[in-house]
Amino acid sequence: MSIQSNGQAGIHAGIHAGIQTSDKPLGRDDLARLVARDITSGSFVNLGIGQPTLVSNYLEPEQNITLHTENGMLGMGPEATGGQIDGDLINAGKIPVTELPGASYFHHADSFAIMRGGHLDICVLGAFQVSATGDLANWHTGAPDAIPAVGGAMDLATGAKDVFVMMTLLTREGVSKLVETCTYPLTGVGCVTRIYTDKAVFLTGPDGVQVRETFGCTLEELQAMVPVPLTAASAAGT
Amino acid sequence: MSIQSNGQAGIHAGIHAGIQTSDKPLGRDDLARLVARDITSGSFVNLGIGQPTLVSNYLEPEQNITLHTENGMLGMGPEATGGQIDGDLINAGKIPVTELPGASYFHHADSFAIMRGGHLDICVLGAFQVSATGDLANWHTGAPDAIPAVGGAMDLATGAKDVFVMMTLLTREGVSKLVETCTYPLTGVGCVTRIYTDKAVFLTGPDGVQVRETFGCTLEELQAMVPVPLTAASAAGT
Amino acid sequence: MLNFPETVNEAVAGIRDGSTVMIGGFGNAGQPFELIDALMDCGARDLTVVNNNAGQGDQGLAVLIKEGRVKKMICSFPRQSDSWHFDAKFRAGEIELELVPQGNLAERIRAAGAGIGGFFTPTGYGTMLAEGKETRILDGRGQVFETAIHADVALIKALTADGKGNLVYRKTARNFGPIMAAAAKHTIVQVSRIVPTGDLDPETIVTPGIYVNSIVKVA
Amino acid sequence: MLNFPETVNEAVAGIRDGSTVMIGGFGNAGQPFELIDALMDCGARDLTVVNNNAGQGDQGLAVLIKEGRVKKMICSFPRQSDSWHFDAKFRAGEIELELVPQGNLAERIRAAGAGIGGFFTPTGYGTMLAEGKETRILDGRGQVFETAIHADVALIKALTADGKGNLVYRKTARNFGPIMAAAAKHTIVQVSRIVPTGDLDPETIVTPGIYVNSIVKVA
Repeated sequence: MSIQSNGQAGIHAGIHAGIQTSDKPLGRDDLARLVARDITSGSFVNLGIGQPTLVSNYLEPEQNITLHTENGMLGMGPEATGGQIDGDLINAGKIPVTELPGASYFHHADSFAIMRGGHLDICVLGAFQVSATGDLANWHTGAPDAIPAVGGAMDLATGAKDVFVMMTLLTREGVSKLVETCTYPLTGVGCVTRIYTDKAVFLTGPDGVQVRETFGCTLEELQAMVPVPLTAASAAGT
Repeated sequence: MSIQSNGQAGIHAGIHAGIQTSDKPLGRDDLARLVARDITSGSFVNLGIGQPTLVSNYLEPEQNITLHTENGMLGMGPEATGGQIDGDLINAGKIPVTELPGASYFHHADSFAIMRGGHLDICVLGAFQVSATGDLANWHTGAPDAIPAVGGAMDLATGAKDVFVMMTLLTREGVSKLVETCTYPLTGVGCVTRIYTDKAVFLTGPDGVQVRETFGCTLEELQAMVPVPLTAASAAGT
Repeated sequence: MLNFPETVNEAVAGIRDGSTVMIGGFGNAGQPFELIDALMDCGARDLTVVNNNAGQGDQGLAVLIKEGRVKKMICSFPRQSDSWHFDAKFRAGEIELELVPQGNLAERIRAAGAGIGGFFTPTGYGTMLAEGKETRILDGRGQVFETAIHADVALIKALTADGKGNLVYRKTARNFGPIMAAAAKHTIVQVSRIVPTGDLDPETIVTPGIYVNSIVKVA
Repeated sequence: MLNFPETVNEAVAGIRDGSTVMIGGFGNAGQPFELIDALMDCGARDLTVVNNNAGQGDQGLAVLIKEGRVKKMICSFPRQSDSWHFDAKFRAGEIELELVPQGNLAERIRAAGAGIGGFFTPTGYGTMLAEGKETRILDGRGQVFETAIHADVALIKALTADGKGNLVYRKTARNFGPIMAAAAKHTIVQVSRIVPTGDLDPETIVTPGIYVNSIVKVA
């Protein structure tokens, strides 16, 4: 399979003429827009706290996506503003949100049954590290003096049909967060199916790590940053 | 403890001057009235199919008893008649019933969680046999050609705080249904706390089988019918 | 994806031979008679059926059993005064029976929907229905290990659905509907009414649309 | 028996030293602040507290922790930007922490109310939170054994109660309330409104009165 940039400016053109679909790394919002566009219409989705929450800004009404929040709601709308703010209506990040038509409320065991029972099509999570086999580490730095807090991360990682990770590919120190084996404590084993980063979109699965597209680098340049073997994904694999 | 009849006619006088509180065996309705009166006010109660259902006819409104039916309701009212009949509102015996103010509906897992989680104060069940240690057999004759059917009997027997049995003391053949060890397949182990029969009320527990009162027989006459050692209960034991 | 077939026959058309089918209802309340009739018409066989009972009289599930479509029943109360079709098949050795205490049946169905592989419960401990099953003492009581019951398809009845597939039920007809909807890969619901999305109060929805695949209105 | 104390202090008066207390709420939604303050006033200590978090800021549960009333927290997310009182006690070794994935926390609470001694779940499998726990393969997946969490007392907040103790909640303030009400021996509820029995629609009641012991109206 030939790997080459098509030299096209801007983000993803929707046609996999070449694997490099942007001539520069994606910003957080461009990445959120890309994730949003990749979500199949009609899906039930949970967006993790932090960067994944940005995805909701780019979901189109025509996609008919239903958002779940772990604290007991399906049909969550955008963040509440002004007079919409209601202390009894918050998301997992404890931020006031709104309710869309067709919403429903339920208690915590029922809410987690949705997550744990495999009913969510997609969850989007942040990560400290993802391994080549899809292991996820996103809840604990492992530092001996750190106070651990796990929340619903393990339930989402284990329960959703597809787990998408959104993260910068490299730490501030320039170390790849896509690793052979996670050194941070795991959140879930073999659960991640896609990794959206500023530099590339990776697919994880039985065929190893495949690169769907790159942003501002070639596959060869990407391979130089990442300590796991990469192959280019076929268009069908997206 | 002296065991004697007080020779009083009619049913239970409310004072345990003597253990024989009726000069004849109790009919089904008198027995149901007795069970009803023994249910502590404010209790949540499940009445089994058949004879136990009669108890509902004798509960007084002042007792503030809430009836549960396994098919998803608390606050069940009397059997429906005429225009009240609604095919969507039935009891465990599939008989149309009514709804009292303060009723609630829930699905089957939530309904059985009420039973299995130990939240019912009392259930009243029929029985083929009860053992001296409170084992209950009421679901299966054990006949090799019988088609078994268990329904909610095991959940009630195992889950309710108190399990009251209502039955005739003797089979049609004159054999005691209160036995040393059940020969029929068990519904639950050590679960029965009281046995209401036409001839006596028995309390089962760590002190063996105690007789609270007899109907139309002395304790000695009762003992002659029953193959387990009986003692008279103190009034405090009722 | 949620769809709204025009007919019950269209709704059940995808049910294949060998499927495990959960059917809601307790007595007649909540029984999806029209969907069961459509299942009969569609011809699927070698079915494993999960229901509280094993058919009554000469309608619904009883007909499926009579016609030899059901190879196994998982239920709590097969024997009834009018369960003659099941009784005959059972005595003839032509149908398999897994008899489950009703609360274990409900909890095992709920477990499948909630991502619980198995659980320990006191119900059945020390009885012949626990024979051969793992037991242990928990919270000071003998408990029996029971596993989740998954299904390919659930056929249930609700009162009202909205455009998102949210459901509300009516009185004791709710019974197994909500837990079967969650336990099956594909849930087909017959309803009396379909209302515009937003017409159901979000506080009162019993089955969120995430558990529902097909909704068909039955007159 | 259900009662309706006049004040939150009267409602919590029976809570003893060493009790396990479940406290509802996720963030501020559904937190029974007035009941927590009353628990502070009543002086009970050596408490094991079950809550999603471990106190925030300088109010509610955080004050209980600061004052040394809590010997152990069972929670999923203790560390927050404003969890300074818990953080200080934890670093000083003055409070015990049982960290539980949030779904396991909810399911373990639900198990206690539903008469389930323990269950297997995939959540946490292969992670440090499953270390030392029994595991087995069920439904083709590695699963971890988790046990029920029972409590002596639950303190929760609902929107409306009726005279039978039936409860409805409001939006995402429902969260842990219903499952904690069922898991505790004694459930104390603060509500905004008490309405006559019969005023709540039986189809919409979330917590039936069987799970409720004390209801106190909070302005």
